[in-house]
Amino acid sequence: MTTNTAPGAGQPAKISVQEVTKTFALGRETFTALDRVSLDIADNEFVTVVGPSGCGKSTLMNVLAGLETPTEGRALVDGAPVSGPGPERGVIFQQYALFPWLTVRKNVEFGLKTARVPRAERRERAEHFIRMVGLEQFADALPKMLSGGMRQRCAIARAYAVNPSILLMDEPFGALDALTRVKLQEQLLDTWSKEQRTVMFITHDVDEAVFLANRVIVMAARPGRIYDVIDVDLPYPRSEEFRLSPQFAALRNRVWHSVYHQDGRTAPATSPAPSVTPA
Amino acid sequence: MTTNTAPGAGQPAKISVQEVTKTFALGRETFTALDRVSLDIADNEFVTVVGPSGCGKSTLMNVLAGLETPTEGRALVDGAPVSGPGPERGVIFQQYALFPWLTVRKNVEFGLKTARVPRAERRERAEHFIRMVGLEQFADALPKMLSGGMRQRCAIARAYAVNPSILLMDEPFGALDALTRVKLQEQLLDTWSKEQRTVMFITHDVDEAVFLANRVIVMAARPGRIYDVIDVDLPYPRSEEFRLSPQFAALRNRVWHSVYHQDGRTAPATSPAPSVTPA
Amino acid sequence: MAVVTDTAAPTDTGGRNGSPQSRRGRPRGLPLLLNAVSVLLGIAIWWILAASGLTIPSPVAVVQRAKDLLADGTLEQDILVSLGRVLAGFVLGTAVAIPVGFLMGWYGAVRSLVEPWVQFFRTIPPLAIIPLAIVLMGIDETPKIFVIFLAAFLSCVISTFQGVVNVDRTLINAARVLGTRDLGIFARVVVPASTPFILVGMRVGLGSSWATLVAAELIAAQQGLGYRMQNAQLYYDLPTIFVGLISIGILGLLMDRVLLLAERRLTRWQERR
Amino acid sequence: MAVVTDTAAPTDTGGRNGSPQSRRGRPRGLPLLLNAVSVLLGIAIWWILAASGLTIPSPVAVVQRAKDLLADGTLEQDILVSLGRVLAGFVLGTAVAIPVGFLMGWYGAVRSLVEPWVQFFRTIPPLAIIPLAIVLMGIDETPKIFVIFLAAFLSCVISTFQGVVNVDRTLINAARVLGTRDLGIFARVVVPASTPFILVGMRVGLGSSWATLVAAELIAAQQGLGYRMQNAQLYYDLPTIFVGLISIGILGLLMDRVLLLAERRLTRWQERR
Amino acid sequence: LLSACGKDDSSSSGGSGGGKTEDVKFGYIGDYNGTSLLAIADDQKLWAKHGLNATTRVFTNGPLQIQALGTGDLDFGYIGPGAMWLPASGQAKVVAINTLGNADRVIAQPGITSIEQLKGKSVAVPEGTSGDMILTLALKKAGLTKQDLKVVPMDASVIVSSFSSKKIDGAGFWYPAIATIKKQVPDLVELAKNDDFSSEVSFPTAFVAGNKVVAEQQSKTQKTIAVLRDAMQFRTENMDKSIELTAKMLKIPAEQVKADAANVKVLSVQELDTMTKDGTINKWLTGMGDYFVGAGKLKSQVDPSTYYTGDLFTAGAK
Ligand SMILES: Nc1ncnc2c1ncn2[C@@H]1O[C@H](COP(=O)(O)OP(=O)(O)OP(=O)(O)O)[C@@H](O)[C@H]1O
Ligand SMILES: Nc1ncnc2c1ncn2[C@@H]1O[C@H](COP(=O)(O)OP(=O)(O)OP(=O)(O)O)[C@@H](O)[C@H]1O
Ligand SMILES: [Mg+2]
Ligand SMILES: [Mg+2]
Repeated sequence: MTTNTAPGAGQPAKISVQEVTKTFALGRETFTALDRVSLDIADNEFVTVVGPSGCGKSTLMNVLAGLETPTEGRALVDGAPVSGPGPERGVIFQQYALFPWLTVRKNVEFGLKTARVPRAERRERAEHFIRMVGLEQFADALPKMLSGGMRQRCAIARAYAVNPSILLMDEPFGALDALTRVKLQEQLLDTWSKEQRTVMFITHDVDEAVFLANRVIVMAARPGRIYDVIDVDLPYPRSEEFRLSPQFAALRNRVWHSVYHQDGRTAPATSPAPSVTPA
Repeated sequence: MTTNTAPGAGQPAKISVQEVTKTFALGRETFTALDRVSLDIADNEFVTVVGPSGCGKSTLMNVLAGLETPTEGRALVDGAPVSGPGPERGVIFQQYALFPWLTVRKNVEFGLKTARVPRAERRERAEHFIRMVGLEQFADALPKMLSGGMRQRCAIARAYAVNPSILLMDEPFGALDALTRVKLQEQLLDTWSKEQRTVMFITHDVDEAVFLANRVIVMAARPGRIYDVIDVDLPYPRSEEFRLSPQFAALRNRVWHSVYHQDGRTAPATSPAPSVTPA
Repeated sequence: MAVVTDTAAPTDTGGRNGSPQSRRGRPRGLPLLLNAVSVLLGIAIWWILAASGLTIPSPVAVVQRAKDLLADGTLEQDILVSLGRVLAGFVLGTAVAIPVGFLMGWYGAVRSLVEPWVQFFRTIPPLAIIPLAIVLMGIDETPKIFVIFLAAFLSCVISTFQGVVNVDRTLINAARVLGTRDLGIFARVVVPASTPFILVGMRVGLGSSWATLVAAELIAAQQGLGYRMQNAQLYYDLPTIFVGLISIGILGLLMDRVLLLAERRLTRWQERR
Repeated sequence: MAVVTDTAAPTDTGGRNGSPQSRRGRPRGLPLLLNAVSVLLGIAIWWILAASGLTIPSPVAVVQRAKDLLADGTLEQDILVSLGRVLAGFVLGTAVAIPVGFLMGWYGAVRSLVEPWVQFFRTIPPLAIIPLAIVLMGIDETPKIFVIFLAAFLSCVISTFQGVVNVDRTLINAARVLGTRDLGIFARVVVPASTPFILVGMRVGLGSSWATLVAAELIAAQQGLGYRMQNAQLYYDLPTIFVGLISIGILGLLMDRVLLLAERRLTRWQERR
Repeated sequence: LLSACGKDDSSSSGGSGGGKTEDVKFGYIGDYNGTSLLAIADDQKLWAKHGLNATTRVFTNGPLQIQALGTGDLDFGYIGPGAMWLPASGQAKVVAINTLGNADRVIAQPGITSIEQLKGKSVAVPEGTSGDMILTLALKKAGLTKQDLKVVPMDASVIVSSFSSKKIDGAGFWYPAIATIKKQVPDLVELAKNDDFSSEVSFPTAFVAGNKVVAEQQSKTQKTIAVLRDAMQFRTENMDKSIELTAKMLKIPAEQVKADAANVKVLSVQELDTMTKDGTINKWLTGMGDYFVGAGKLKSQVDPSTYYTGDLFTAGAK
């Protein structure tokens, strides 16, 4: 299996997943959540991951976050093997994982407090991100008082606040309405293009995957593996018009096709082998 | 405020929400999650609800489910005021709410056991719905071993299994990939049209809302209220081609517009007053 | 999604199913009223038992004795002394139990080393500890407080440990990806998340502390409720024993209320019934 | 998302942060080894204390006495009798505590009625209950088992109650919308969801049961570990007292292990560290 | 252990033997004083001889037995001198005096040679026991009161550890516990012993019966007294055997019982009869009563004849 190299193949990869296999015990059997997955992500790249439910997207993210140890293979970040989580890799969990005993504000400030950011600055930064996700009215509410989408936005603000150089986002906009979603997509792209950020963004929305990405990784299930990699060689900033452009539609269809017609478990029509797609 | 009556206005409504207001204490202030919401849903109607995050969709559903008592107004089901939950109203929660100590199978069987369905039939019915949501390989797995989308599918199977005449679904397909989602949408429509069912389906996906609904209810936030009601007078069964039809596109745009341009807090262009939309 | 602090009027409870929902909406006085009813009922049963010829003193005799003991200042003095001992032992015990329970829950090695002894000492009656305590600590306040400390510690540590073990791993992961290290996770995630468990431990520990008081005051006490009761036992002075028991019961109850209040404040964030 | 039962090889633990993750991956023998080390250490300290002139018997003397007591069957007999009492009291206490705790957590009225008395009796030393128990129940097995029952019940009920109060409301709602009524919710949601709390209660209650044994066997016991210890106290026969203490400790430890095993089985579903 | 004595009888004379066999429930404490007579009665089959079927139950102290007498769970029991105020206050009847305790001492740490030197020192005492009594007497003799010392009330078990670890300067205490302390503090000083006060107070141990038993079950009472008298006779004649039997019944080493017995003054039946008749025993009990009144356990002096049924005891002499 060759590596799915990043576009700028010359420079060393920011994130490098090397032949990672992850199995879980499922009763008496073992279940292969990731099967020899290899993937390089370049610095400042924006990668989206799509794939059917249960194909190992979250597992892959957890390996990169340092929360799961691969059964085989290894993950490197900045050339060093991942041995645990770190604040340079911000994570937005699929299940939000807000601290239920803290208010929205305190949740957002959590990482800043760990980083010993002085009180006033902490407050200010938290305020900024709370406003960004539109929760200013609920800054002092506890998570149990928030709606599903509001919880998710709080989790987003919390991850953004520590200003990580790598963002690992697991369906971060999944619970949001179209309006909020578009707003947050634009903000994300904005920050990403202005500051040096590497983003891995899991989604099940093909439009979103194409709209945001430099590259779309399509995963397949049973065993979890990379099935296709689709480059989105289109310039940023991407506006609403971009969504309506024919290139967008074409790419969207290609990704859709790749996700949708995996059933036969053969490689996608346009690529020669299951998880090998030359960049 | 007039009532948003169901299409078949002659017959008595299956579900009737009458001037329901729900406020929460938020620190010292009170927060109005629902502001005099009125809505009738006819028997065998499929209603989808869209609206910005935090506009009170889940709260409205909880009122109908009998899990929240309205601060003012009342909710009727089959003409009788809702005084608590009942198995005739199946609920799929936004946060899944699986029993973590039960396997997928046992979760799905939970309601059947309450209904004293004999063991063999229970097993069989659970099996059927587990297969429907594609979890047959994970029937004996615990919720903690499931991916986000798999948990959601398990919750769906659990609600379907008790065969309720009313289905209250809170973003039930939110965590699913496109493929699974489309499959489940079709299954849902199929069951709904074959059996006598009334469905209230919350989603933030405008396409989904239009694709599934007899009527799309658009809600607005602060205070949570019904902003617009859009009839989808198109025949079932709705196929993939329907998604590509111009009527679909038109309705989709109209809903999108209604959700997207609420910002000014005025009524939608096509309707005279905030939450009054004659059917 | 649960809504706990809803402002729904307490009247619209609705049928049968309304009950669990409306608990919070119930007028505040009712539980207190029921408390009072319950206490009065208990006193009535006691009175009947006493009147029916059992060898227990009647409430009147006990109240009379309490008055006497209050009049000459004995009871106040005893209460003060015992309260001091219990508070000292309990506070120390809890303060040590929480970090130890955390270390046991967090580091497998600590757990393996400490657990056998915690379990062992939990099964040993405080009376049996006293000789050792005296040998090591003399006959002043130290061994008395130590015995109470031990009782509180042993009740609380097991609970804290369990609480730590039960903390949702997702939350720990969330803190870790925000850069938080072990110490921060302990203070900022594990402690708040296991507060319900720690509070169970504290409440049980509080009970044990009071229950151990009598044993503790076997050690050369000059005053205190436990001492007074032992002394009364020698003289078969049942009214005084009852005064002691009731004083201990009431003090324990009051301290428990304080803990409950603390709990309510500390776990308001919980989605619970 | 947490993954608890991962099959990752125990070797790839990784640096500092690996520790909490790899707990489950650790070879099974290590904790047992550490347990053993800990016990040996404890015995060593005891030996040193004994050798340094404290009034405690040396391990050798205690082992010798244990042998003697085993040889004539006394110890076996005592263990059997005491174990029977503790088991009866503990099982009864727990069996009553769980439904009572549930009722207290579920129905505010029950709580208001019962709680003052639970709190009150928790603070009362078992020694003080004995006279009443004798008056009401005579001097046979009943009062002995009752005293142990009370200890187990009071420890367990508070924990169960707390567990019930802490059950996630979302899960209760999920059961209710599936048509489940109160009784079903109790058995199928509240009990499993509060298992961790109930088990804390049972473990603490087990400790209390054993610790109360000595008090219980004050009531005209003819045999049993507690009786033997008291009898030995008359003669200041410290080795026998130690044999009793250690037997109680070991039995308590073993029963606790059984509970722990049960817990592991019952709470395998939990996402925890 | 348990009711070995009762068992063999119940099978032989449970009603088949024609003679009416009565059941008797007897409590005792597991030391030489409390156990020896029962061990003898058991061994010599004295219960059966007098048509009784006895169940014996061991207790750890006197007051519990008095309570059990009150509830009818026991017919007879055994108490030490410290609990004598309970029958005096009407809670039970003394049916027989057993022995005189001779084990109490006032002890002090090495270097202290007289009671006077205890002034201002911390002296432990198990309140309301014979240890308390001997200290009180010793102080009185030396012209001191408890106020002159720092008296620390302590449980007996606590005194052993406190004295051994030199946390206290003195104690009103007893053998065999003092023997345990001696192992740690071999040169401890004995400042006073029972014999010093034999003229004023004695420390009798006694068998007691429930008020109802004495009043309503005369034949049972008589038979029991007869058993006790026979056993006393045997004990006076076979001291060594009595120690052996006691050790067997209590399942403890004979040396321990022997050490225990060394501090007991065993009284023969004849002596008891004489002393009952000439009022010596009433004098002892009055002396005890004085002490209890002084200690606040009794409100006022009680005439011993109201609770010591000496006539019943001597009636057994036939
Ligand atoms: N602890 C576990 N035990 C057993 N199997 C597990 C465990 N955790 C995850 N898995 C399995 O690994 C597979 C991949 O899970 P993962 O969460 O990575 O999926 P995903 O791609 O994120 O899916 P989704 O889009 O539904 O969130 C799933 O089939 C899941 O059942
Ligand atoms: N317990 C509570 N206390 C205070 N406010 C609450 C509580 N529960 C809900 N709310 C508020 O009510 C409003 C509506 O919440 P609801 O969950 O109904 O929104 P929603 O439309 O479902 O949003 P989403 O699409 O994000 O799930 C939100 O603003 C929320 O903050
Ligand atoms: Mg996932
Ligand atoms: Mg919602």
